[in-house]
Amino acid sequence: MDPQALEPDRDTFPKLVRCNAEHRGHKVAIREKDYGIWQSYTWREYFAEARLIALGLAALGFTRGDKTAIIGDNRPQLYWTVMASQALGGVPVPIYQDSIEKETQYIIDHAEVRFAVVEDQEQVDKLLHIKAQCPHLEHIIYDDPRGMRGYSEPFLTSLAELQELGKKFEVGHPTYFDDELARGKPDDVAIICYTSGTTGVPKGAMLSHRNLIVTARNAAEFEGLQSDEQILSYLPMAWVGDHIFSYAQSIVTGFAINCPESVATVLHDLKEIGPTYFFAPPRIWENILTNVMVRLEDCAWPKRKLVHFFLELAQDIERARLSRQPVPAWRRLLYPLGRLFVYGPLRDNLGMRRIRRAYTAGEAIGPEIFVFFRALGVNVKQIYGMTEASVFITVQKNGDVRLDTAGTPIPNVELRISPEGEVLYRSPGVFLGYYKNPEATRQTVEDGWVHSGDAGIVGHDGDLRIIDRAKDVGRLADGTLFAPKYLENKLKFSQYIKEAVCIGQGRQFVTALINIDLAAVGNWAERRNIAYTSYTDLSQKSEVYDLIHQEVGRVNRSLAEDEALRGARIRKFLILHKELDPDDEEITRTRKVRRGYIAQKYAALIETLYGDREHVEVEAKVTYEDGRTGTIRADVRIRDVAVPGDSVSP
Amino acid sequence: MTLKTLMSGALAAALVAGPMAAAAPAQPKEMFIPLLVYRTGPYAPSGIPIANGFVDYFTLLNERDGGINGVKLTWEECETQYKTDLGIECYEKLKGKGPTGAAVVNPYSTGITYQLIPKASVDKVPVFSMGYGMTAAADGRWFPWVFSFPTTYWSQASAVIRYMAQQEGGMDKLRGKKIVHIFHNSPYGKEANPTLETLARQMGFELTLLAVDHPGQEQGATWLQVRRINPDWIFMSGWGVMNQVAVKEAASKGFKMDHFIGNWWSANESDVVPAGDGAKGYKGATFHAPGTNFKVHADLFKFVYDKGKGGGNKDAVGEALYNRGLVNAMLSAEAIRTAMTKYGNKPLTGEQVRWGMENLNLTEQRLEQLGVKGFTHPIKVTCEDHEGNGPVLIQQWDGKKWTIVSDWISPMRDVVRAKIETAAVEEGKKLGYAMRDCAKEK
Amino acid sequence: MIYREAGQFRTTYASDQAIFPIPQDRWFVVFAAVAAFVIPPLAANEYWLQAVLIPFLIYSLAAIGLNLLTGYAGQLSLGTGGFMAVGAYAAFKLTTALPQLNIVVVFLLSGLIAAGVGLVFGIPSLRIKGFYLAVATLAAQFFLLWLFNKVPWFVNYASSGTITAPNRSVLGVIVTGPNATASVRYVTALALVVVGALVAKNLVRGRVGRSWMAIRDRDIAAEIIGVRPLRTKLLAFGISSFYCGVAGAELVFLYFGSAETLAFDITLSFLVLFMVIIGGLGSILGSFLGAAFIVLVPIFLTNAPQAMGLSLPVALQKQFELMVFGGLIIFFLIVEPHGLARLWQITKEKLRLWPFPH
Amino acid sequence: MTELLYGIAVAPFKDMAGSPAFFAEVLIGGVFAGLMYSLVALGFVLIFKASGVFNFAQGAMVLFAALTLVGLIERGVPVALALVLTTAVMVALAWVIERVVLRPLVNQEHIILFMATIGLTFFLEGFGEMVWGANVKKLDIGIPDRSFIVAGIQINQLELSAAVTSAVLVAVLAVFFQRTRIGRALRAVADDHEAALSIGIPLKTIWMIVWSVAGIVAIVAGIMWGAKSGVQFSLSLIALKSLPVLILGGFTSVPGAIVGGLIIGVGEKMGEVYWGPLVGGAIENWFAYVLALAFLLFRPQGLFGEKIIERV
Amino acid sequence: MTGPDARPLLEVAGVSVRFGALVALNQVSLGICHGEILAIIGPNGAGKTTLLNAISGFYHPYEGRIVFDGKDRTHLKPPDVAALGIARTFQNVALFKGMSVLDNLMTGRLLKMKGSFLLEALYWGPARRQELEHRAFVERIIDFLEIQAIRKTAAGRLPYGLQKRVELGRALAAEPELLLLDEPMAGMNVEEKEDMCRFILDVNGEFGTTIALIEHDMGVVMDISDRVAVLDYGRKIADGAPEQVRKDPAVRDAYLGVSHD
Repeated sequence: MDPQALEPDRDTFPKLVRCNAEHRGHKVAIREKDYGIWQSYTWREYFAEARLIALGLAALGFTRGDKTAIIGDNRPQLYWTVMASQALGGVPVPIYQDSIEKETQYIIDHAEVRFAVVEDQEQVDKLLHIKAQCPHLEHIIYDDPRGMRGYSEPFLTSLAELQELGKKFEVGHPTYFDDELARGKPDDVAIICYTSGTTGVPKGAMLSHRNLIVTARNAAEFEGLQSDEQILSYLPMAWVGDHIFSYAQSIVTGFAINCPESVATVLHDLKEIGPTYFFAPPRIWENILTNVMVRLEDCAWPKRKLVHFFLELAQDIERARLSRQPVPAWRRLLYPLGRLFVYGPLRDNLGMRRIRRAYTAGEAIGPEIFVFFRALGVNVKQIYGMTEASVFITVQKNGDVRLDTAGTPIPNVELRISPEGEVLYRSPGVFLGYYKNPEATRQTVEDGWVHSGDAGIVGHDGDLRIIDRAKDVGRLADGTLFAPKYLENKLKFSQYIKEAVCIGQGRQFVTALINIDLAAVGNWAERRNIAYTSYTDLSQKSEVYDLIHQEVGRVNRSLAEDEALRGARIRKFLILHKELDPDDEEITRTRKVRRGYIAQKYAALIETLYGDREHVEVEAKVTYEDGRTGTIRADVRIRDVAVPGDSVSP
Repeated sequence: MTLKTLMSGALAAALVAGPMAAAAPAQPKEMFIPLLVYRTGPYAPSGIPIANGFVDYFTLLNERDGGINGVKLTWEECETQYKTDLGIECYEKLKGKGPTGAAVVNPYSTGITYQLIPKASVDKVPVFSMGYGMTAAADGRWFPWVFSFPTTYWSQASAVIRYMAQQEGGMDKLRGKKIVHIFHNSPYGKEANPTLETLARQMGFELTLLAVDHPGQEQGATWLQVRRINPDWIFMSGWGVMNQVAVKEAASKGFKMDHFIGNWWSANESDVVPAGDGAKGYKGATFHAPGTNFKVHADLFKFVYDKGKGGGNKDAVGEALYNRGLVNAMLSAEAIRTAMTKYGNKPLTGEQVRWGMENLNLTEQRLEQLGVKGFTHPIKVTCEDHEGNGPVLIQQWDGKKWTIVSDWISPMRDVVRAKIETAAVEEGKKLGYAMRDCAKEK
Repeated sequence: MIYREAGQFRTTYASDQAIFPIPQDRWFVVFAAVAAFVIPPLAANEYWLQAVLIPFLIYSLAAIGLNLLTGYAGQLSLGTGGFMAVGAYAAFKLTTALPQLNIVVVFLLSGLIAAGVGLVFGIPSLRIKGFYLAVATLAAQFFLLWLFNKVPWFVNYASSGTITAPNRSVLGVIVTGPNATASVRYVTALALVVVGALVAKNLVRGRVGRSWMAIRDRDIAAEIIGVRPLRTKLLAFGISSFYCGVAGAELVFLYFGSAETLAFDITLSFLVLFMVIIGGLGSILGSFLGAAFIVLVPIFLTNAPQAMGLSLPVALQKQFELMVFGGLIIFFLIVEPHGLARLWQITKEKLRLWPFPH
Repeated sequence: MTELLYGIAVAPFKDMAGSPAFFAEVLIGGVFAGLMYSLVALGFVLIFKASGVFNFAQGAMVLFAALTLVGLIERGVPVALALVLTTAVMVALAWVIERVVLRPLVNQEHIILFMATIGLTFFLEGFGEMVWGANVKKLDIGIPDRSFIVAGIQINQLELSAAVTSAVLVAVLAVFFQRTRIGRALRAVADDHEAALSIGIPLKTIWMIVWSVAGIVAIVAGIMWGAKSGVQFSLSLIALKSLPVLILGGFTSVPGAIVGGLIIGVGEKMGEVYWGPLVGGAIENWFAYVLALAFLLFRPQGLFGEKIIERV
Repeated sequence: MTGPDARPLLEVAGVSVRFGALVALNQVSLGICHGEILAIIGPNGAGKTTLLNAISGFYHPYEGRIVFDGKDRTHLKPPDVAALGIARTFQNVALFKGMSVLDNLMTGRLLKMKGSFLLEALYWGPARRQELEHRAFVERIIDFLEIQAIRKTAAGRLPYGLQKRVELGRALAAEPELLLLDEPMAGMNVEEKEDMCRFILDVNGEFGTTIALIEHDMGVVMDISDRVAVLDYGRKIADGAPEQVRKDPAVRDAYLGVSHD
């Protein structure tokens, strides 16, 4: 059977939802924690609600091919809107809810969005601001009427009103919806996901129903997903990952998704839902780990010792397993005890007790973080995916997980490494192209093979190993291999280090700009009675420098163990006086470091690192949450790190 | 509710195992007697001598005679603080101890007696409430398991009235006299009231009842009333601190102390000592002699105290309530001995001891053998009469000790027994008992 | 540690507002309740039933009653003994006057009568607060006992002045009186206390309980949201007295068998108050824990030396017991002033959060 | 009905008028009894005033003080020395209570502290009995206990001396509170703990002093009551008798304790003597409470208590 | 935006309140119109809180009348005032500290609940349904005030700003027609104040609730109120639109010049 073949009545998402409504109509499709409880909607309700939204849109004049911007936190109404647009042959364009006006305006304008469905007043205000610059935008529909009473713009409609319009519209056009639904084709564009891109302007990757359905199905089969899975939909809807997990796979497999109450309650909601299928980028895994460690710090001494003993035991076992080494019998014997007293309760408290499979992707995860969660018994696996591939490229197989690979290709995905070392792939999930950007499409796709932009190798057992962004792997002046991300990840495993940027390309030695973790270091400082007023203040305390110095030393020691990396040990570092912030464009919304921008912005600092001075006065522009900008001043210190056994001195 | 189950389970394991283990190595030639005592709390001054008298007599039997007919006595004290709930706990804890279970239980509190009366017949343990408890139970036809010999409150009240009359010069001389009954405002204190009221009607004296609420530390108003009435005689059914205060108030108000008679729970050393010299002349009813001038006391010193096995202070031997405990123990022992004449010289069950109590016949001769001639009066218990209707003595405090100042005074049986039989029907029916036919018992 | 809560999400308010929202708790309680009905009657000896479990259950009921008044409605009362006496004497009068009446109905009616009396003595609470009110409730305590002691009608003119539980059966099983077995009395007391606890829990988690707590926490604010102080306080007095009344009736009918007024004196009022405070003000569970503490600890202390093979003179043992008991009260108050229930709650919370400390 | 009304409203007064000497005796008896109650109530007031603790253990402290005193005298210690030693014991006790009970429970709710003092009661009762025995003891420190008659009115010497002692004690306490530095500090503490702390008065010291003074008051009360009834466990129960006095006088007022005592004493004696027979007597106990309750309904904070001001 | 309409919802006519010799309110007359936000300002001790207390029935004026919705209610007690549809918050937060936020809000629903004692004891049928219905209502307030995360926290353990917000929630739970707020923003930081202002405006705008509030922060008063009344020494010295009052010389003398910071 052709893997890309789709049954005609299930070849688009709206059709699949209709199918679900018919076959498992009473089963819960989507939940949202709202008003204190998990409000549940069945597939039948899902379909009916989406249908009304679609009819409402139609009443406002929605036509095939129209784009619908969707902006807001994950909530059922917005998922329904995705389906509603698709049902009418339109294309949903989800946009990050925390994007600044400029970014939002760019996408709305670029995608020629006519309809915007947004969560609340905040988003409405944002759109009203930029509406003048978006000539295509005609209707703004909001879900939450709170605070909207004073708005009289004619193009504003609440979602409830929209559904009312839909009901009226249906009277005149009873078969409209079904007709439009039937007209949907698998190769229609199902969604345009704008990739933030580490450089340049966002590009809109067009994915067809077929791309998504086939990929979702293949991955589900590969993983053995059931229709009783529970998943927490907490990652931004604009991100392709959420779209594939919370929308595509949910619809294809028929499992329920759960929308948290608010951003502040995600961890709590995670515990309540206890998902069986979970996805988190490394940053979140890391946050959770930091959180765990900080909370454990407050334990009474005996308990802390006990917990740490068992945690280390499990990590030792897991490390041995991952590197295929034997585990001593006594450790195996102690493990069940640890499961009873530490791992089980810990997993339960984190809401990970029921997880059958969890993914980490987006960028490389710190090995310690990865080991930690696996040691607890959370089946976290690395996947390698891209928007352009409908996410899934490779996944680690259950029972065959290694630390440093991204797993093997899922069915129907082919991999190739270019002579330059770049990873190329080909699969049914490969996108249709970038919207209104044939140039970029051409650069990316060659004969069906997609350039990933990542440097990697394929092992003898078919495992893919990603080293770094192809363009970021570099060498020091003396030719020593320098993989900044690798170093950064090592640094970031420290609970006290939130972000790190390593510099060394073409230089004599490696240096690092470090962001401390305000929560962890703040806690640490409080326990030592170190008073501080702000991040800037705390970051420049000499005690904090000592603390980070130790952490850097630890990383250096582990680097020294590897002959190829010995030369790339960190010889100087400084702690940045401000946190890297997506609002300042220093990192992306998905929190990837914008290396080039940073090199430029902090050029002065970097030069000091390679100079003789011990501190430097800096001034930095920052953007506050409300969009205002300000300036902070600080005296940033430079710290040398002794690197034993090496003659080169900075 | 949940934790409680857990806790009680854990405690059960800890506690039940304890007493059980302790009971296991008991020898077959032993009889067990539970002792409900109150050596602490507000009534301890009365409870301590009673308990000591009890224990000392049993020790004496074991030490001197090797027990009763070769059967050693064992006992265990359990502190009740004179509280009913603790009394029940003690009873339940001890009723099954020893190889044959509890032989006889002495509740030593009217309240506890009332709790135990319904239980005793079910558990087959005789209740021996010597001179207290439920007077109605003196009718053995209704209450086969309860014994109150040698006498009861009602008999006592009638005897005291008879004594007053004697002092006035004859039974008809009380007419027109004023008698005040000061009583502890509780069922115990009120026991004597109906009898006194009946007698007042019959003999024509003027009776005033003055209740004192528990505990009775402040009796100013009561004694103001006494002063106003200016009675010829005062009879008191007091308890605990009430006695000391009353004696003191009477003395300080200048009442004639020799016209102030306490019942047998209001006439111990501890009741008069705090009043000092003022208490001189105060009188009290009793059914046994005070002091240590009897052979049994000599034996106690010889076999018990000189061996260092005494229950209390040697000086306290012979106090009124100490002797009360002694008599109580002696009567219990004699009942057991009587039962052995029927059931043999072996450890007896409560049921068998009950027979012994019902057939107890303590003659003058037997008293002499026991070394208590003149110490107490001969007693004969029958199936109908669990009281024995014993006579009463009056003792007087001379500032240092009690001395007997009267002959044995018989109660007015005609008045008392009729009242008892009426009350027995009432109380018996309340418990769902039926009257047994004593003619068939022999 | 033993809790596994991930994945317990609630989709209705009904499940969120359940008495025991956590399934583990629910099952544990159901299991414990069933065990309480089955195991002791089969396994415990008469000493345990009669001297430990039955008083524990009865005191628990009384403690729930007082806790409703003092812990939830914030009205300190030392009249518990008096209200219990009302229940006891009412039950005695009712069942002797109407022997055919089901004894459980008699208990409930006695509770109602006690509730009526409680209402009357609750009236001063409108003006008097705190310790002043507590001492004022003592007036009820002393007056009621005096009345029962004084008026022979209450004891059916019995010469003994005591009230006695007659034999009464329910469905052919003798429940009260000398012929009722300890097991049956235990089960009766248990059934009443289980129902009582459930009803109390329902009351305190609903409209009534909230208006009580409102009055307790901030009476002025309570008034301005529509709580009528007198009505609310009187309701608390009434319901509390109902519980105490039933407990008082049980005390005589299921525990003592017969009683005089002394059984209900001020020490009983204090005893129940101890239970409530030690157990935890404002907690139904606390009422049970407090009753267990007050009933079990002395028994434990009495029996512990023996169990360890020590033979102390009883007086010394009792004095020692008093000291230890007093010391324990202070100790527990210092460790957790909000009572055993809070201690239990903290422990439970710790278990839920384990290995995290908070 | 008319008979009852007559019994309540007319007969007693006729009775009083008919025998004025006896009426005076009743009054004097009431005054003396009331002062005896006040003696115990004083201890409560002192502690409540300074630390807000309703010290249920005051009764147990009276018992403990009396037991200690008698125990020492019985063991041959001269009376004066015994008094000094007992005072030392009570001060030591105050120190221990402050360390072990009050300090860990500082800032807790009133009812919790109240409960702690109940625990203290148990402890002291057990401890006192364990050390000194449960037997009743005669307390004789030379106070005469005879009656004399003045103008047909019988007066008891012991009661008279108790009354005088109470009066002296109150005077001493009043001077102590008004004139001494510590006394002023005590009042500051009573008004506002934090204010007191902020002007440099160590709260802990204050509490210790207050409990010591309460302990000394307990010795006096123990002597008086012990002389009346012998020294024994029941002394601990007199706390209950002083409660109506407290509510009447207000928990925070020293003069209140005295006036309250007088009202209760006279009230209950008159009630018992003139109205008691109507209902069969023994009404003293509840009558005192009902009397206090009736007062409270008009002054919920007690006769001399500080008005409770509630801010909205 | 619906403007306030001119009918007075509450009319205070010549009301005086005395404590002994102290005259706390001296013949104050004031109308509060349907749907408006009225700010009451004045220096400390001017009688602002006393006025609210008189309106909500804690104090009874010795002269003058208070008319609510056309009916004289001068001598009603606080619960009766509440039953009329007047809710309030207090200067020093008066939450039920031992209860959770949820229970505090549920308590606010008390007047809307029907008493059926026996059913409540059994938590059965209508009683249970009623509980759940009111819970659903209260959840909407929780959502409105954005206090979801502290729903089950004991009120006493919350920071001050949140307590104020919960207290507002409790008042809202009664669905009042007239809401009296006694210094709703006292002791708050700028951000909390902004939130509170938003909530007050939203309450007024979305539910049409008439609001009278006492506030010291003149910025806030000018921003959110439709009308301002000024009290000084128990007398009303000015009453009118914010701008107008700001310019009033008497007000300047009495208040703005003296204690405004």
